[in-house]
Amino acid sequence: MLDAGRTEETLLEVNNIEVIYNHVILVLKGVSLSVPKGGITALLGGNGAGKTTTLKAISNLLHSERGEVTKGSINYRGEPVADLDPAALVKKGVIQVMEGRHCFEHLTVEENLLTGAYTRSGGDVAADLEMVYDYFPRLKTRRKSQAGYTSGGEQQMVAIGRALMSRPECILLDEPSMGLAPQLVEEIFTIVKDLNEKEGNTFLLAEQNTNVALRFAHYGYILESGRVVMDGPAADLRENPDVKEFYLGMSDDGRKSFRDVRSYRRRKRWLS
Amino acid sequence: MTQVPADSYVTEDGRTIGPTVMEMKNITLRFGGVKAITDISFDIREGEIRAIIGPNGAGKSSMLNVISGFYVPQEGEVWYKGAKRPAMKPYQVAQQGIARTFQNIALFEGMSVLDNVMTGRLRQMNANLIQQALWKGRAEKEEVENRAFVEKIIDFLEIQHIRKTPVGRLPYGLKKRVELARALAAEPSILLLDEPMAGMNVEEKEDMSRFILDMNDEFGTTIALIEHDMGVVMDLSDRVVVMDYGKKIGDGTPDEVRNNQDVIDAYLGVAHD
Amino acid sequence: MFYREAGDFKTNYADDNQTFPIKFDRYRYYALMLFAFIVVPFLINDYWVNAIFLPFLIYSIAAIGLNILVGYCGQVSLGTGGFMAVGAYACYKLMTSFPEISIFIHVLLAGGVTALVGVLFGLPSLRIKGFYLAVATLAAQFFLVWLFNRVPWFYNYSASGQISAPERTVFGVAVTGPNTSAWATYLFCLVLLTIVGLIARNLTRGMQGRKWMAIRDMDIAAEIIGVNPLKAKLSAFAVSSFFIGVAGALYFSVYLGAVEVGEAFGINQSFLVLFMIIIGGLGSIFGSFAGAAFLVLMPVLLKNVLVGGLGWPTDIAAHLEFLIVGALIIVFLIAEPHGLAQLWRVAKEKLRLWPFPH
Amino acid sequence: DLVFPSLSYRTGPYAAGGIPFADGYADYFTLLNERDGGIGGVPTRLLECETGYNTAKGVECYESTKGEGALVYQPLSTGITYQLIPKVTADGIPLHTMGYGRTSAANGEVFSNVFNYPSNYWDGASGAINYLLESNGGDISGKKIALVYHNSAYGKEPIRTLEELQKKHGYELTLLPVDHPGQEQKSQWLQIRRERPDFVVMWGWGVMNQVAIQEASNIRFPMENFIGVWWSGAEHDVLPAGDKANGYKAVTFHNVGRDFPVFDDIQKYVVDTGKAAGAGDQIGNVLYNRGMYAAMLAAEAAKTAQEMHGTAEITPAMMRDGMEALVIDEAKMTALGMPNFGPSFNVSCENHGGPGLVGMTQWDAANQTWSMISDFKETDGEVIGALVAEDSASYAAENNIEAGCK
Amino acid sequence: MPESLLYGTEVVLNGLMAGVLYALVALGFVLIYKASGIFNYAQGVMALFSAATLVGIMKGQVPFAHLINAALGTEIHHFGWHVPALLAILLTMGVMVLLAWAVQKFVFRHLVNQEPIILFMATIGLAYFLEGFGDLMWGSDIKKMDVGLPQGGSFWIEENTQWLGFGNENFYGFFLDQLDLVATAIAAVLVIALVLFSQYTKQGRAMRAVADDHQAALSVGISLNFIWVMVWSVAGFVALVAGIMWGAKSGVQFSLSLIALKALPVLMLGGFTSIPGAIVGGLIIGVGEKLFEFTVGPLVGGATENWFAYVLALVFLVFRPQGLFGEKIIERV
Ligand SMILES: Nc1ncnc2c1ncn2[C@@H]1O[C@H](COP(=O)(O)OP(=O)(O)OP(=O)(O)O)[C@@H](O)[C@H]1O
Ligand SMILES: Nc1ncnc2c1ncn2[C@@H]1O[C@H](COP(=O)(O)OP(=O)(O)OP(=O)(O)O)[C@@H](O)[C@H]1O
Ligand SMILES: CC(C)C[C@H](N)C(=O)O
Ligand SMILES: [Mg+2]
Ligand SMILES: [Mg+2]
Repeated sequence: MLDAGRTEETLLEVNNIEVIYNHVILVLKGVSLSVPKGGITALLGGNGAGKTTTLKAISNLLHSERGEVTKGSINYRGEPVADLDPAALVKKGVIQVMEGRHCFEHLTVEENLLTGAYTRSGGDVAADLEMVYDYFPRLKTRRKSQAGYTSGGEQQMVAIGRALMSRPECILLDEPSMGLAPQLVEEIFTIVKDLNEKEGNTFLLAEQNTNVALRFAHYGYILESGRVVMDGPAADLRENPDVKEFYLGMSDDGRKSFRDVRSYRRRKRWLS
Repeated sequence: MTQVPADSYVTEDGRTIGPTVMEMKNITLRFGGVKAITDISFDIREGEIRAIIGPNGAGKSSMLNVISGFYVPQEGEVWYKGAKRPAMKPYQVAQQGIARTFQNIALFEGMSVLDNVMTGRLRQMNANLIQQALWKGRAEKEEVENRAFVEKIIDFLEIQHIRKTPVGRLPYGLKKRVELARALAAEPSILLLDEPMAGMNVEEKEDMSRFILDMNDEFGTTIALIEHDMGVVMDLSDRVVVMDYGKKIGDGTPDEVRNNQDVIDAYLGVAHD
Repeated sequence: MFYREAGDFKTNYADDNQTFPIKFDRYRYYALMLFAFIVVPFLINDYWVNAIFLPFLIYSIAAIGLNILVGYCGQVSLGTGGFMAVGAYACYKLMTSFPEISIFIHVLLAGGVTALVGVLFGLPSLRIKGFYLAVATLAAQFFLVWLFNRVPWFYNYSASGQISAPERTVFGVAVTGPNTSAWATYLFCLVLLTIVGLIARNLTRGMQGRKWMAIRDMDIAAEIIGVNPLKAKLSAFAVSSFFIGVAGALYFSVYLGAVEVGEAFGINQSFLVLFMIIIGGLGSIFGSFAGAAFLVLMPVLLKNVLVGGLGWPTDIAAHLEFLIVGALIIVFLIAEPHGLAQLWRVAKEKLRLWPFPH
Repeated sequence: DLVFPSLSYRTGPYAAGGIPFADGYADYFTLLNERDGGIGGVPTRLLECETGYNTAKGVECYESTKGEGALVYQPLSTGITYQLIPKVTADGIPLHTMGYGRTSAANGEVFSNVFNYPSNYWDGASGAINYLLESNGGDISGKKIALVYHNSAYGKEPIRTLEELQKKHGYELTLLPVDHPGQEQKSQWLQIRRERPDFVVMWGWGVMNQVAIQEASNIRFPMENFIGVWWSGAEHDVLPAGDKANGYKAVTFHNVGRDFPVFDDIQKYVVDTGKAAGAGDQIGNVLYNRGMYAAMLAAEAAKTAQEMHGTAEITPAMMRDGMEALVIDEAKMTALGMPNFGPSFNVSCENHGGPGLVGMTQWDAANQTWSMISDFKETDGEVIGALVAEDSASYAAENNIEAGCK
Repeated sequence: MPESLLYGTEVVLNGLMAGVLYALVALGFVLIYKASGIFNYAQGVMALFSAATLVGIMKGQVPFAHLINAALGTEIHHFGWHVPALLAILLTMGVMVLLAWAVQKFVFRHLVNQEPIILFMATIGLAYFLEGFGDLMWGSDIKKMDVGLPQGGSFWIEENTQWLGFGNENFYGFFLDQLDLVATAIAAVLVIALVLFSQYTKQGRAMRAVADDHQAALSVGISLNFIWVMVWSVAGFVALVAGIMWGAKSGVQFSLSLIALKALPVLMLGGFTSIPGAIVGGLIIGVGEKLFEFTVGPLVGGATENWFAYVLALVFLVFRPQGLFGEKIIERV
């Protein structure tokens, strides 16, 4: 267990935002969060709760999905960022790792990583590349392969590595654990922790894997149908009985078996 | 108690596992220089839940692709229902009753949930073009009958409320469910699931598990499943194949696999509870 | 609330499968059909028919055809002009070889011939995809036009290579040739359009349509879940070409009366029909109508406003017309990339929620 | 007022030719209004409608203008002509396709409402051959002639005639089609360079003309032996090739240049008063002259009709009669300020095609002018007459038309 | 050498030259496709527009003169100055950059992340717009393009290859157009420069990234707007080069925009995403169609070039669906 955020300073603040897709579909109904500088903040919630939407609203990727923030405000270091384009945000140090990998299929793994350094004007790109390869040795062996042909997990590594290449201050991670082998999940979260501790990066991560997320995060928000229903320090959330039951799958006597689950929620025959 | 045939057995929880329905024999698959699968053999028995696990890039998805005929291995044979399967197009494989879901969701984004699930009924609907053009006779009848079937699946998977929503708009988890619905709608004899629970929280995983088990239970559908959540794998599966770098490094019941040192080194990291 | 579905319950799946599941839509549709069949024929004159209705009806048929291929099956084709030419020339040969048979049959047969040719040129679609396929279909476009221009048999060895439609009748009323009446040609095309529209609707709401859309959205996945891509693509080519052939036959015989292949069925025609379906909405029958209406009416309207209304010189008006149509295409795409049909759907969704914004 | 629609094309691939023709057509009617107060006291009204050389738009233009009492159509496109023939016949409006369109429409017994005087394509082809005969001492047997033509109905028109004449004069004929638009003609001209035909005849329109002349100069084909039809012989066709186009020839059925009194009037009444259709700098250009000439023939026919029917407000049917009774002679032309601008001729019910006199013009690159080098001369009426009879008979048969004069 | 072989060689040589000219147009398509996945239908119109602008600037034509005169009743046409060719080319480049900026600002910025066919349609809208705009600006009459490029068959080559005929009177030496030779040189330079740019520079890499996935490119901080302005500017430059070459042959006028149709089979054959592919494709198409017209053309009545190029490309594609050098189409599930 880590100390809660190092500073009290708020790096990123989301105030009561509302998001509408396609002019008609209201998805976020007033979400507020604050991400302390140097902390790892987790955004939890079921499918369709609006985690991805929240992250995209912050990184301003919503426009390209025909979504818009209709109410509320988003501040980064106290300045409103709603009008910046994603590229400008990256320059300011906010980068998002998108859900579902989104690699550049036709570029090689290495070229993918290099695009991450696009906004940087100085610094030692080669050294950072080595750093990423250190974190993900598997990528090194596949550096010349087209990203489109790498396995799901490899693509996830590429996406995270690519974001690291921009030397961001604040990283928005959307489901980093999805599709990764358990070992790797641990590894990636360890990397997140390392970066957080050593480099002082701030993280906001959307996760389904509540278990891991709450182990590594300092603070958590739980989102349900577009609203924050609960928030608190990660340690508190872990002890919350509802969280335990619905997000961690724990009953009073340890983990339930997935096989047993159905016995008490079992429905009647579903096909007659 | 019914008689259990010689080549079958009954599990602890009372399900009958039948003889081998599908057998992979010495499969090797290469992509240029990359060896995705190296000389792997394993079998799937009727009615069992067979898991395939392994680190990222081990070749699990490729293996499913071989089964569904999308990749043609350079070496090796696929035996299905006791006969060697000849070279086949993927759609022919599907017509034999093998349905699947995909790791990177492969739904038809422009269609509604209902239409997506209805595509699962391909095998059952055979009206010809003229009948369909006139919406008469067989076409209309089939449409209504199969719709009824599909509605039951929709009900079962609890996706009634999004029936008419275009799939493109759905969040990830629901998409996964729709994909499962599409596969179930085919009433397959073998169901291949590629990471059906990726990106879900525990509650949703529980639901998914329940669906899978029910499916297996009610119809005796054989299921082959890739999953990274060891809890799920260990709880659900009857037998597990473990792959690493394209090679098979373990095969057996969950307990056997869990204690196999190679598997622990390559994949699990620590022995899983 | 002007528009709603609440209270409009279905008790069986057949009802839910209707073309217009919402009652309000259904009645509006019946009213429109009645109006089109019974009222319009009494109101129109030569100008309305020849400048607006015939092109609209005929292009709608072509647009529905192309929409099946592009919008539903995802196979982008730029061969429409060539296929329309096949329909036209087939119709011409049939009309002149079997003058006793009804033109109605000729038009349908011309569609059939076009379907065969379409399937032939659809074969490469099994290997070639996306824009590569689009460009490949241009091979059909150019080759067919060349063929009809080159082989005198197609134009009955006439001196100039033009074909002109002789007079043919339906139930004794002339629908081709010089002595047609406005209402007759209008009704003839309207009947065909109605048939085409119904067939298209039936095909696209059933299994066949789902197969096409599956191929469109993700062909590999479709194949893996059991869609035979060969059959699906070729059937789309066949059905689409059938409609386009019918449109071509009408375009030649009823609308223009005489055509020269390179001019009437050139590549511009291919593009025009493609514009219609994209502006109207890919994968939407309604969109095909909307797109055809837009691109037929827009230029006429602009021309009337600019030249007739404002009295500008025709060349400036023509240039402005290009400029405005171009700008409008872009504006529409930005407003709604999925076409007029989607714009309409969103409007309906809003109406349904009215007066609440969400 | 008297309504004269002008189906013009000022846009699209053939705009370069369409613009000067439309300007000439328009300016002449403006001149009549400004100078004479119209025709027979009734002002004329020009209804311009842009077709873009597109047949479907042509139909739209026809339908939208015919209701306004349009007297005569001049669509400047063979494609649109073919479409309008049945329509004008049914509507009783005359169609004048001067030097283009359906050649066999010269037979007025079959094509009651279509006129193509003073000359048609087959006259043009025959005129070109006659010119070659003349300049080669009456014998071109064994000579090689290549026809470079626009691969469309229009371009194919001369083929039959040239083939018939081939039988008669014994030359060799090579056919070289060029597809629309004709940007790329390397193959055709390499073949010409290889086969070294003695003469090249061209049936082109639009960019095809410029490219052909450019390519001919590139392979240094002697320009004197290169003859275009009248649609391939305007200033803009030769200008891009610069000096190397010097000596290129084109047949014509009217005079060129701006030395005619009528142009001074146009300058004075139309251009200087700011009423010109174009910039006013096209006067004297070949296609401008042709447009103006077409307008003049229409106006004269209208006058004839007014006299015949004793009314100034004529209908399209009267206009048709006027056209059928049109007489153009030198005296009339001189009075109109166009001495020797075109041939003298009479139209009759049997002959809607005029006398088919064809002259020859040549390009002088140094002075940038076209000039006539051979007067209007007879063409091979015998061959052409037979072809016209044959083609019009088949049209009559196809469309159940009973040939004859009313 | 036998005559037919000589002529065949000549046809091949000229086919190569024609191919280079096609490739020049195709290059513009490739650039934009590579950088944004947009199939830019407006490329042909851009060539026309740039050429007309160049001529207009050189002649000191007043833009929109016709419109102004019609609206205000004035009679202005020319400024009365002549701009030297080189300066005019630079100015035209400026106009093309402006155009690129406008295209990005008013069109594609709003269409990020849309399907390819929608983007394609937008370029069609753009083509219409630009066509009308260009005509309004410079008039639709035909203009002579004269930037001092040599034209006509090269005497030198002709004289120095005549001996190949070994006394054959009918052989006059090979015919090669000087303009084509210039075009070849320019195309070679362009292709090399562009390949280096796209393969080995940061911007080049970013450009390819944008083509793959708009959203992902945005998410790593690549400014789509900048990339697009840049690429459309380069494409505008390529269009200008093509416009000059083709304009010199045929004058500047509407049909110039139709050269796009000659470039499409080239693209298809070479691969939409490959710069060298454009050249190789162009050469194959050029030679193929000329040879076919030379050998088979006479048997079937000629004018085969329009369709033959497409059919040739089609046949190639059946064996290589991504074209000769195109990026492999990734098919995975
Ligand atoms: N482009 C879009 N158009 C319309 N609706 C959308 C769009 N994207 C998302 N939505 C809707 O917004 C809601 C929230 O989706 P979001 O992707 O933010 O959920 P999420 O919490 O990230 O879920 P998951 O864990 O499954 O990724 C969902 O109901 C979804 O249907
Ligand atoms: N079509 C292909 N072309 C080239 N290489 C491929 C292709 N498909 C898979 N591979 C490679 O084969 C290896 C196995 O990939 P596969 O997708 O089967 O892995 P996986 O076990 O499913 O991994 P994950 O758990 O990450 O999904 C990977 O290294 C991948 O890059
Ligand atoms: C009318 C003329 C200008 C020639 C033109 N090419 C035609 O269509 O006939
Ligand atoms: Mg999400
Ligand atoms: Mg996988």
